[in-house]
Amino acid sequence: MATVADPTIVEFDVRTDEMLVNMGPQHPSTHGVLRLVLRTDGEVISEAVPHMGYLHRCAEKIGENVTAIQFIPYTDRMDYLAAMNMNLGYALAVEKLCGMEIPEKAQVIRVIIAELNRIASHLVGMGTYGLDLGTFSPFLYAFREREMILDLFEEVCGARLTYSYITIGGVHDDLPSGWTQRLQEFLDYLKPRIEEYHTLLTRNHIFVSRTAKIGILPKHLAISHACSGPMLRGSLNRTSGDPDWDLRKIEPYSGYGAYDFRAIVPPFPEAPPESVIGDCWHRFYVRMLEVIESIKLCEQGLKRYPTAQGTHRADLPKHLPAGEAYVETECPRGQMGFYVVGRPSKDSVPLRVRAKSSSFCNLSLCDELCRGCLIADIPAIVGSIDIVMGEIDR
Amino acid sequence: MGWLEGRFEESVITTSLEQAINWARQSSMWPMTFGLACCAIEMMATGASRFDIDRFGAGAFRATPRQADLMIVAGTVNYKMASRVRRLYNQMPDPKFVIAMGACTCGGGPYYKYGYNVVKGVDLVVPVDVYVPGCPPRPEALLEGLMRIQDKVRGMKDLTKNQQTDLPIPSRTGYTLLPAELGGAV
Amino acid sequence: MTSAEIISILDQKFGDRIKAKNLEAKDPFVVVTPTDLVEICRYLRDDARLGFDMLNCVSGVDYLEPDPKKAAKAGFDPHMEVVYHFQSFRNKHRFVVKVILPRWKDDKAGELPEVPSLASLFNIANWHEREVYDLTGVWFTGHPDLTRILLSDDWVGHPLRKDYEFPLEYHGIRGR
Amino acid sequence: MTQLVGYMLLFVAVGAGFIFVHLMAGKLIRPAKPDAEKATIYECGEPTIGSAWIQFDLRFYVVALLFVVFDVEVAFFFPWAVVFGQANALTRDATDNPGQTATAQNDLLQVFDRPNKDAGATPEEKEAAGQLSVLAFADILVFFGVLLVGFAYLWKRGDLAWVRSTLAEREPAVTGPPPKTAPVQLERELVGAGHEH
Repeated sequence: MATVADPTIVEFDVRTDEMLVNMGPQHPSTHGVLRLVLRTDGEVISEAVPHMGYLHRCAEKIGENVTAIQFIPYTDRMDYLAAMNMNLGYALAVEKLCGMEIPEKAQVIRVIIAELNRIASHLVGMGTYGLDLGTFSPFLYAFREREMILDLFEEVCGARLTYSYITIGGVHDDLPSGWTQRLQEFLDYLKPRIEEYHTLLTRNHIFVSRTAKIGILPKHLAISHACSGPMLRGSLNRTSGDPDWDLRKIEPYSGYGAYDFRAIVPPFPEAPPESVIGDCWHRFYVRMLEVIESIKLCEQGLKRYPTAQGTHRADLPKHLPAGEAYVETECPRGQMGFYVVGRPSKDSVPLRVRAKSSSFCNLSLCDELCRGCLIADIPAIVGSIDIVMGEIDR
Repeated sequence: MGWLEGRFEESVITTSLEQAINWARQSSMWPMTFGLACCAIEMMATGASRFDIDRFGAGAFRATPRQADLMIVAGTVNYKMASRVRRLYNQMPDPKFVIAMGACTCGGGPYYKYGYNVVKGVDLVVPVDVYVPGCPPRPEALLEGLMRIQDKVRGMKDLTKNQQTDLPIPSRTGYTLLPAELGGAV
Repeated sequence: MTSAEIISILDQKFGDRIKAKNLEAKDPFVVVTPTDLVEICRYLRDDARLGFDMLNCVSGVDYLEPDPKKAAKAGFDPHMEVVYHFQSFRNKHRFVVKVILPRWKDDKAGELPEVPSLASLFNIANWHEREVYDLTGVWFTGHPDLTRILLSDDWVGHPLRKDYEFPLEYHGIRGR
Repeated sequence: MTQLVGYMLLFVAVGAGFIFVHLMAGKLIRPAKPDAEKATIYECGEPTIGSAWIQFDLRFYVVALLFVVFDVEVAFFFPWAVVFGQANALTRDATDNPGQTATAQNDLLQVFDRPNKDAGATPEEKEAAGQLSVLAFADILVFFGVLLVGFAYLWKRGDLAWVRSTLAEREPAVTGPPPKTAPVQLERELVGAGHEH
């Protein structure tokens, strides 16, 4: 072994083995069935190799055997925390392939529902992040609000988690009467609650010391790993000229261009002094601010809904045209892309449905981020990446 | 079995002792956090404050199988995960129970026809006590499943009859449990 | 920058090495041969006007009509495609590059078609290519460690090929 | 002496008996179905890779030693604290805390042969108790000081900040500048790592 010039290093040069530890499929803080093989040198991680595939459910093979509209329920089960956004992404891809025109009313309902689901998804993300770092109460607060959102969803489409509500051509049914009024009440109720979460977690001294300056992600590494969503936005820096990287702003779909909201990009004035742009705290804080933006979007959608023309759903083409279409939408975890290839022979079963998952790209950074940190920091880093295994393994 | 098991015939003392033990077991069923997919989110919602699973004494979600007596398989089990599910089941202390939560675990669910990688029902891998259908089942359905497990525990006769607590293997697994004299598992 | 301009820039730079161009498709794309793939992608990434530094998605598509009856009017002859979707962080535009491959390498069933790996240009290509290899069966030469990423390591076959038969059992667990 | 010994024996007997009964009850009633697979090591559902019996880092041993030293030191504080507290209680007049001064009296003063056993502390006894408390305090300061010197030496030498890994120190650039060239396979050569090259 090469002895290094620095004497203090040599002094510690006592043979220590490395241990391979499985942070395996069944682990409370791996957000599902992710397996990390950690090569540990004492308490410090030399390498963290993620293994996936424990929830691979052959979604893409099913996409080639069922008609385009029958595939909608399978998109729910990819990112089951934000099923509406998944439906929206897939529906937009098929509509782009068929060249369909979506009535304005359907687009407004889609924006309201997708943003509401983003709030629910970030709430669960925040709650489980609190669980990873050892505090139980944020989990209960988050699920209290989420249950109200699920009640609203249940009125709209009857399901709590896997909705299949946004389908090709628009939405399945119109909003029930009085629903918009109940949604407005919920949004007014939710706004002061966000302050509770900030005192609970964001400004909590222990949380800050567990997440600040941990898992720092440089911007060039994030781009090279095609990261997206809060993972990428947490590493951008508005002062150094980075664009507002939010697909709802850059490539507005489903009418997002008409809404005014802010893409959340650091630096944040209220960031604690010890935190650095691109660390776990910033990724968490980007999600928390996105909840506030989503509330604004929902309210604008509600104002727009009564005057929106058109029906809630356009009629379906008989079969999928030939050709292919790739659409990416801004899901809570990042840019979720759907690539749909139609068959030249008149058939409503697509030739290929490819779902590009955002957490898949975000997770590929896990090794670089965990290298050199402590074993106790792994839940903080994996929690800040906010992965959903259904989306990664498809 | 323990030294006392199956050693006594039924009498007032032993049955009341048995009921006391069963009552203790039934009202402190500790589930193992084994969330695989969408059903795991509904299991977490059951653990949260609205559908509180703690009312049944099953709120202490243990991370390790060593401290759990109830394994709620919540989510799709695929071939890569099946051996892990079996190993975790083996590592649980007796008496252990399994709830198959969700259509995917009961019988492959929406992935039955084209799921080349999906186990068509977790009872091909571990013996299942209670099946909770639904995709995902509502938290009330999971609580109903938990109550059925508690009924099962209430009816256990450990002390008086040395009762085999492991379940018959479903015929659809393709394996048959040979009777003891033909060399089957005793 | 619109796709037409991008394709014209590529035409100037590479001329006839761009095999085919399709502008009226919903996502305009360019077809290249496997040998020029790495060079063209490096140019796409490093050129200031293009600046495609995010490889968002790599997909393997198997064009085959398995049952003979419908094969006649399937509308395509059996081949394999690897589709690269790029996005530019600086200039906020998108582009698609395709590679057309035979289904099997020089038509020997079981020999996977080969494409040079982009892992040296984009770090995410490492995982995307492992998934395309795992599910669709395309060999990426020069890939740091091309192993299965989603299926278990001892899995046989590549499921997303159209002529893939489902396994009847796996390690003693009934499949059908 | 026998009364004290009697107390001790009774105490030990009740303690051991209490634990023994509980353990035996558990052992008898709970089902015991040992089998090989149940005894395998639990590592999140995976078979273990390599063994856990490896040569641990020496620094774990240093921290353990540090703990033992300071734990024993705290053990010495307890008897000192009792005497120090009672000496202070004696110096104060008996009214403000009658209970404490009573126990202080019969514990501390009981040792000396005083004319009448349960009388209050005489002025010179109060004054002697005051001197005792000052002396005891100085004494514990010396004891604590010696250990603090040892602690300061360790701190300066860097044994407490042992968490830093030699890998992280030697290659801070791992997540630094972008790997322009191919992501070169960092040659995993750890100082002191177990692999015999």
